[in-house]
Amino acid sequence: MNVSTTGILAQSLEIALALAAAPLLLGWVDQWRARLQNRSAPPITQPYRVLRKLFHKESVVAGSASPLFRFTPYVMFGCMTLACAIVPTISTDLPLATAADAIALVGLFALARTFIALAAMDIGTAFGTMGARREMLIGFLAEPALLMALFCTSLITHSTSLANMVGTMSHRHYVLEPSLAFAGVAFTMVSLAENARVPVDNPATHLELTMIHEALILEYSGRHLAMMEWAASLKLFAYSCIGLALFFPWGIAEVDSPLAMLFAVPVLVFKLAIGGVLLALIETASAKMRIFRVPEFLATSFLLAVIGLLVHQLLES
Amino acid sequence: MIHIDWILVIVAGWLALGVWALFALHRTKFVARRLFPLGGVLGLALAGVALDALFSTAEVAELVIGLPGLPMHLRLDELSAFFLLVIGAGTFGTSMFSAGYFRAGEGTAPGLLCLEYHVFLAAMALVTLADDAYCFMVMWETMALSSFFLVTANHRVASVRQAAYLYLLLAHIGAIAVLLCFGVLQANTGDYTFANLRAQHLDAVWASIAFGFAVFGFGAKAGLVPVHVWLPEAHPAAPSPVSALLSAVMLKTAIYGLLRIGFDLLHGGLWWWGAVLLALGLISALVGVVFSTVQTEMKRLLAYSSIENIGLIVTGLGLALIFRSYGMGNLAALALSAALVHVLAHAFFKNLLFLGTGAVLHATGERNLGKLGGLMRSMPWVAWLVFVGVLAGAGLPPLAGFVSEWLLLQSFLFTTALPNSFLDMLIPLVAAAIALVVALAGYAMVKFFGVIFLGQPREEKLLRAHDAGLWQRIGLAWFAAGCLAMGLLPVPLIDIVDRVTQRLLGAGLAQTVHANGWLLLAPIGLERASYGPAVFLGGVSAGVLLGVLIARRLYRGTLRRADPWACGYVGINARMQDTAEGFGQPIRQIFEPFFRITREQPSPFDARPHYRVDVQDRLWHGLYLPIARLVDWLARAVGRLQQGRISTYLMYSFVTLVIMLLLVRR
Amino acid sequence: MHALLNQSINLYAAFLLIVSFAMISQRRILSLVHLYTTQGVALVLATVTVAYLTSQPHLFYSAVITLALKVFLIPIMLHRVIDRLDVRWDIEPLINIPTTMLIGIVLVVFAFNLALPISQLSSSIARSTLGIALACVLLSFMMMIVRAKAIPQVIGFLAMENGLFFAATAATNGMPMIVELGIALDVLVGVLILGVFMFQIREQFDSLDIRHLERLREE
Amino acid sequence: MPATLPLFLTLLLPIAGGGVLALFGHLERGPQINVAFSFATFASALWLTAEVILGTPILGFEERFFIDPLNGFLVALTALVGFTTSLFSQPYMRIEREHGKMTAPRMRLFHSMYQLFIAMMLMALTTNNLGVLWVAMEAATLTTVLLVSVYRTPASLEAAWKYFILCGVGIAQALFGTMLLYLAADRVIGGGEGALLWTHLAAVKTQLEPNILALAFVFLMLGYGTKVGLVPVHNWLPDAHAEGPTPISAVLSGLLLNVALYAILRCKSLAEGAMTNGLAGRTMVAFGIVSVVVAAFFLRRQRDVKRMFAYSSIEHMGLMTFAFGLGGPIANFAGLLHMTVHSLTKSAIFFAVGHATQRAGSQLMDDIRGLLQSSPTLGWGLVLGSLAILGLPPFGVFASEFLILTSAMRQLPWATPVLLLALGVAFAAVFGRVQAMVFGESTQPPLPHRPALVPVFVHLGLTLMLGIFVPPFLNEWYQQAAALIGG
Repeated sequence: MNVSTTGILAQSLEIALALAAAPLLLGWVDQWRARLQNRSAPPITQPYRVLRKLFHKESVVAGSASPLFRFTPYVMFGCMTLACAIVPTISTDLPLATAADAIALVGLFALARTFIALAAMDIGTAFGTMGARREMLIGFLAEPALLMALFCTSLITHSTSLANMVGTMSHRHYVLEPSLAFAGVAFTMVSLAENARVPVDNPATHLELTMIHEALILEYSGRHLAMMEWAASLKLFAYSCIGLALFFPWGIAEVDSPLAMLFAVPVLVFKLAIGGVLLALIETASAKMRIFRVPEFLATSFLLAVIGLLVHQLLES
Repeated sequence: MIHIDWILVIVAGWLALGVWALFALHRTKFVARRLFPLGGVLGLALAGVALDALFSTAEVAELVIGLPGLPMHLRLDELSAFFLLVIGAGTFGTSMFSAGYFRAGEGTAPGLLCLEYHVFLAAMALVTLADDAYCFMVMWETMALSSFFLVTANHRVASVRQAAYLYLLLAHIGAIAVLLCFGVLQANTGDYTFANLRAQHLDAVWASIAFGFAVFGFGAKAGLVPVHVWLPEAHPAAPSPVSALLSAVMLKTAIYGLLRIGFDLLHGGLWWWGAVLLALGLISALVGVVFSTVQTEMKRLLAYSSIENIGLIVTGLGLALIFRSYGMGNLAALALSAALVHVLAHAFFKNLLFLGTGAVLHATGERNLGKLGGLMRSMPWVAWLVFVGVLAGAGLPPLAGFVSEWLLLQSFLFTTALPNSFLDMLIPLVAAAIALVVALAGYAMVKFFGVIFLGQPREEKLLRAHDAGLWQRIGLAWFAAGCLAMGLLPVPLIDIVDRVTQRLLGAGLAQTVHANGWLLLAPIGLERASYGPAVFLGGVSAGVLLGVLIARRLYRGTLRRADPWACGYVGINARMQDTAEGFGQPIRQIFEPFFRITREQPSPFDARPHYRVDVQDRLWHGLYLPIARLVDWLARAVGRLQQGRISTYLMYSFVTLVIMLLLVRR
Repeated sequence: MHALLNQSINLYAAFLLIVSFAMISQRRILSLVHLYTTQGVALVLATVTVAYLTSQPHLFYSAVITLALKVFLIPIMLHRVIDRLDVRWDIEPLINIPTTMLIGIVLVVFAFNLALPISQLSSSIARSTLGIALACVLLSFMMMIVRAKAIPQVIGFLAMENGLFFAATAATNGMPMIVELGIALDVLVGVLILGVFMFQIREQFDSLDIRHLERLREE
Repeated sequence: MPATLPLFLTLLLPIAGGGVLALFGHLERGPQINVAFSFATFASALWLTAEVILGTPILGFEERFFIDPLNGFLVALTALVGFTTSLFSQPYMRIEREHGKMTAPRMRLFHSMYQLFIAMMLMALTTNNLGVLWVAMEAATLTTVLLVSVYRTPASLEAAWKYFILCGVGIAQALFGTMLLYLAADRVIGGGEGALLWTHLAAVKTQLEPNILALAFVFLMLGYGTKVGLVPVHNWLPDAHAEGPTPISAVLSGLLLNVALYAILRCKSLAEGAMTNGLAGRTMVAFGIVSVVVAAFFLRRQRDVKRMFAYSSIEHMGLMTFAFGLGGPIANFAGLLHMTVHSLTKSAIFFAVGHATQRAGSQLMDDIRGLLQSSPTLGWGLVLGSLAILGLPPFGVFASEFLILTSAMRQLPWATPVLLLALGVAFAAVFGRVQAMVFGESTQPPLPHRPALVPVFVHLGLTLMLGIFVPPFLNEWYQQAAALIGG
């Protein structure tokens, strides 16, 4: 793998950006949700405050917790960081991107999911196992859906390496791709589920009948919880970036053009802002669905993605 | 001719160990601690020789034994070398584990068990070496027979007997089918050497018949749906090291058979053969994984997961056949590589998992998931080593399972070039199904690990569970290391597989892969797809490190141990955790049509309410029992011939005579 | 003279056939034995005639053996068995007699046109009787099938053997001597054993009705 | 002629043995005498076969007797199985006597008839005269009838009676066939004994009148087929096997059926020679398949262990008939090999079964349990024997089935699925039963005397050897014999 200085630069810039901006994005979304629901909105920096608070609190760990339990938050954090690192947000010239293509990215998310589910089972409370089960339930439907959504684009771009996919998408002169429409919708639905947003999950409640993600991290506190929260925000960031990069791939810098990167950052911020508002809009507009409905929801997205593939085979190849 | 001789020496060594054990029939300690490790070392040697043979030219040998005019021919080519590698590597760890596993007074005498075990190994090795139909069949059946005796080791238990019976029955019927396949291949030449069979270029019809017999025969051994029913019965019945070998190594000999006959002797063939394999593999994968998620017995869960993995492998073979039939060498090589890599990966992680269950079984005497839990505390060694296997089995990066899965999905992604539009339509669906299967496998694995090792111990005795001994740790560690190594260094793996694909398809991935150094796996080209597990792992660990640093840097509070929070609920106990049934419930609900579910619901006024759910295979009631009933019916019908009346018998004779005379007369 | 004797063979043959039919229709065991004896006599006469015409000494010997065996020894033994076990009447046969007769006639026709081509190939002087011999064999076979008691069955068996013997004489001027001797020996021993058996069966089942011999079956 | 002496001995010794044992068979030493004579016969048979291997086909006593590869190896086999069976019957009969099933006179009868039976088998094999062949077969029937009924129980009497009547009728048909053969030969060679000598007939078989031969073959096939136990004329076989003493079941399955099949083979090669339309072969194939299938389904419903293995004998005789019907060097070779291994394996199984039934005091399989636990060697003998007979390698039965099925696959494709089905059903039936008998727990008392298991393992060892290595001379022998059968 050929590593250029600009590449390293872009890579580190991206990681830094992700780490910094992820909580911000979360805050932005929450702010807008509040606005749309006519609540007085928290400041956009609210997630930062939460992190700071957690970092100053004492971490209480269940007596029966195994090393796996304490180790998991960092794994989550690491996985999500890598995810953000390999998704081309401001540049396609990323040394790390060659290490993991779209399939590996899905694998990465699956790895994180496995860890968090196991950690939740580790304590052996009713909530933990319930959360783990629900998480895996969502996972085994969301993963293939995500994969298929990505495949739609890789069939168009004849590549699964994210950098190339994004590069090709941004280059090709604009044509209407019905398959992409399907893929986009499917991807959005998956992202909602994966990031524990309404209508699949509601990060705001601790109602055991409905909660999924919260049940997983119920036993965490202090620094571990901080890591978890941060990882969650990174996940949201990564997903939004993938979506934007694949379906709205404009303004992302190409190889060896450091200047373009400077231009790319504001573009990204702009796109994320729009995306955040849209997300908030969706969350406000829709109601939380019963847990039994979730599989249907995800199955729909899975089918949409597959239909996207078929449509591509029929019309576009 | 050095390699094959060495291999024969090793095989002879195994047999010698077996015979030696006969003289130490009941000296458990000697047999376990001395003979099994020796066998394991021989296995390691076999792996080494095979690896070396893989990169050298084919060798042949002849034994004195065999049919008159047909001495047993042996041939060591890349294909057999690869599978010998699988056998050897699989044997080493299992034998080491067995050294710490077998105890006195469990069913068959240890010495006898040792004999059967090593005969089994020898037979498997010779199956892959066989170069004529007779030798192949003899070794094939010997393998089945010895493994039958291993499965039925604890024959005091009725269920074990039934399982073993079902196993041998299906194995034998499959073997007869394979035999008929050879009968077609030899095309009346009366010459059974593979060289001759290879030379016979059959017309499409006969070739398809042969292929059909082969698929049925080897499918019955590999556990393809619908002839998989023996597998989830036999594997739990056997002692754990045996189940490990059965599932991780023996099933692969069936894959070897499919490759040898389908690709080598029949030279690929028609595209729809590939489609058939694809369909069978996919169905098996789906059925296997869905059933494994709802199992409540740990070894059954793993057995079904074996069906799933075999399904994935066969899917790869099918795809390779399709590509080959359209003359797309490189894509065929890609698909075949995926399958072969999975063969190797599955051999390692499935061994690991089964041996793990063995350790748990010995420590707790409990095989029911509903009664296990929290073993991570009491047996950390087993837990952490098995954890590696679980990640690999779930097909997660950066471990072994993911490489093959990745290659398989890649090969599906680039099928658009196929001239057959029907397949073009089909294959995205197949890819989707594969993705689904892999995700479900993750579900099953999480259930497996979580329910056994995590949470609160569901029984008192689990607290006293002892960790694995040194021998067992060696065995487990070997496989865990293998999973890691294969996961992190896919390029050497591709080198190994490349030899086989070159032999079978005349194409391989080695050059393209080597173009991008040993870190990156880019089978078609860097711009199309690339995967660098080492870097991947580096990235993740760097992220973890970053996280740790940040925590150290920012964290002000302290760490305190306390009771679990659980939303403030205090009276929490182990019974409140999800049981295995509970964990599988969503899958049961979603895939209802797959199962034949019988429930016992408690009534609201029950004094001691209990809930039982029993999930069975529909095939069993839809296919096998009807067949049995039909046979019985026919038997009854036939029985009327023998009614004991002498006049009737004379009448038979008389009528037969008259009929024959009439026939001659005309 | 020769011509007359030639035709006499056919006469004996016809007589054999009639006897066979008579056996089928006969219910009384004692008269079955008589019929068997007369059959034996006819057989001897036929053999002697052939022997005389073809002047083959060994046929004379076999005629003598036949006389001893089938006219004296076996009938006497059968008589003694019947007296000892005193079975006089056979119970109703499994198929009623008229039907049996009809089937018998069909069989005769069948046997004739089966034997026709072969007898033309035969060089024997009595070849035309081959069909009759075959008919006798088949008839006694059928008799064995329809009879429900042990003794009639045995008699049927012996009658069948007679038919074979006659066929041998008629078609090929008799088998080689050694074979004839062997056959005679076997028949003798066989009859002895059968005799013993009947006593044993009688004492085990206190009846000679072979419908008692239906215990061994696929239930 | 050098080989006449051993031939003479081979024939005379058992007859003499029959005579001697008729006088002293009831003594305490009776069994030993029996063994001694059997061994002497075996030794002289070995001598004879040695002579044959060295020399060419031999004729003796004015061509009345002759040895060629086909009957040569059968003579050796017969003498061997006769010997081992006598070894087995020694303790077996002793135990029977202690159980009160045998009395002194019955012992005498048993021993002398056993010797005479062996004598008749050897006579039938070695004679050159088809008429004498018939006589010997009939005599063998008579002796075995007495042996089957030796217990004098109602069941054994019934079995013997059926055996006698059915085989008597069958053999009568064979006589008619022989006569027709004689008639046919009469026209070519001219009358006299020469016209029944197989060597002469074989020399002129192409000139024999096809119509007569066709008719003759029908009668011979059905006649001797009754003794082979081919469906639908098999009905005597299971009864006789199940109700007689086990040594007799062993020799019935191991020897009598073989010899009957041998008779058919002799006739077949004549018929094939005369008729060009391959009718004989087709007939045998048809009988073979029907027997295999029907027997397989019979196996499914058996309760009595000896009965079950009797049906398995029917199945295997059917398989051999099928093979010989196919004809051709490979199939014939396979058939001969199958003959050998089947009689070895099946007699071994009957030895094991015999002791197992004595142990359980019942022939019902539901009463026989956990042999491996109560007497391991017996259990292993039974399970290995059964696996061998079911055609699992490395035993010899597999080798022959391998050749039969593979050569049938291309010559008679439609037949192979049927055979596959039948073999599968047979396997399921037999193995399910055997497994239940062998494995699991047992609470049965030990036997009063040490069982004779040496014969079992000797036979199994030979079968094993034939499965993985056929000695060159034996192979040579089989090849020649296969060539003799032709087709």
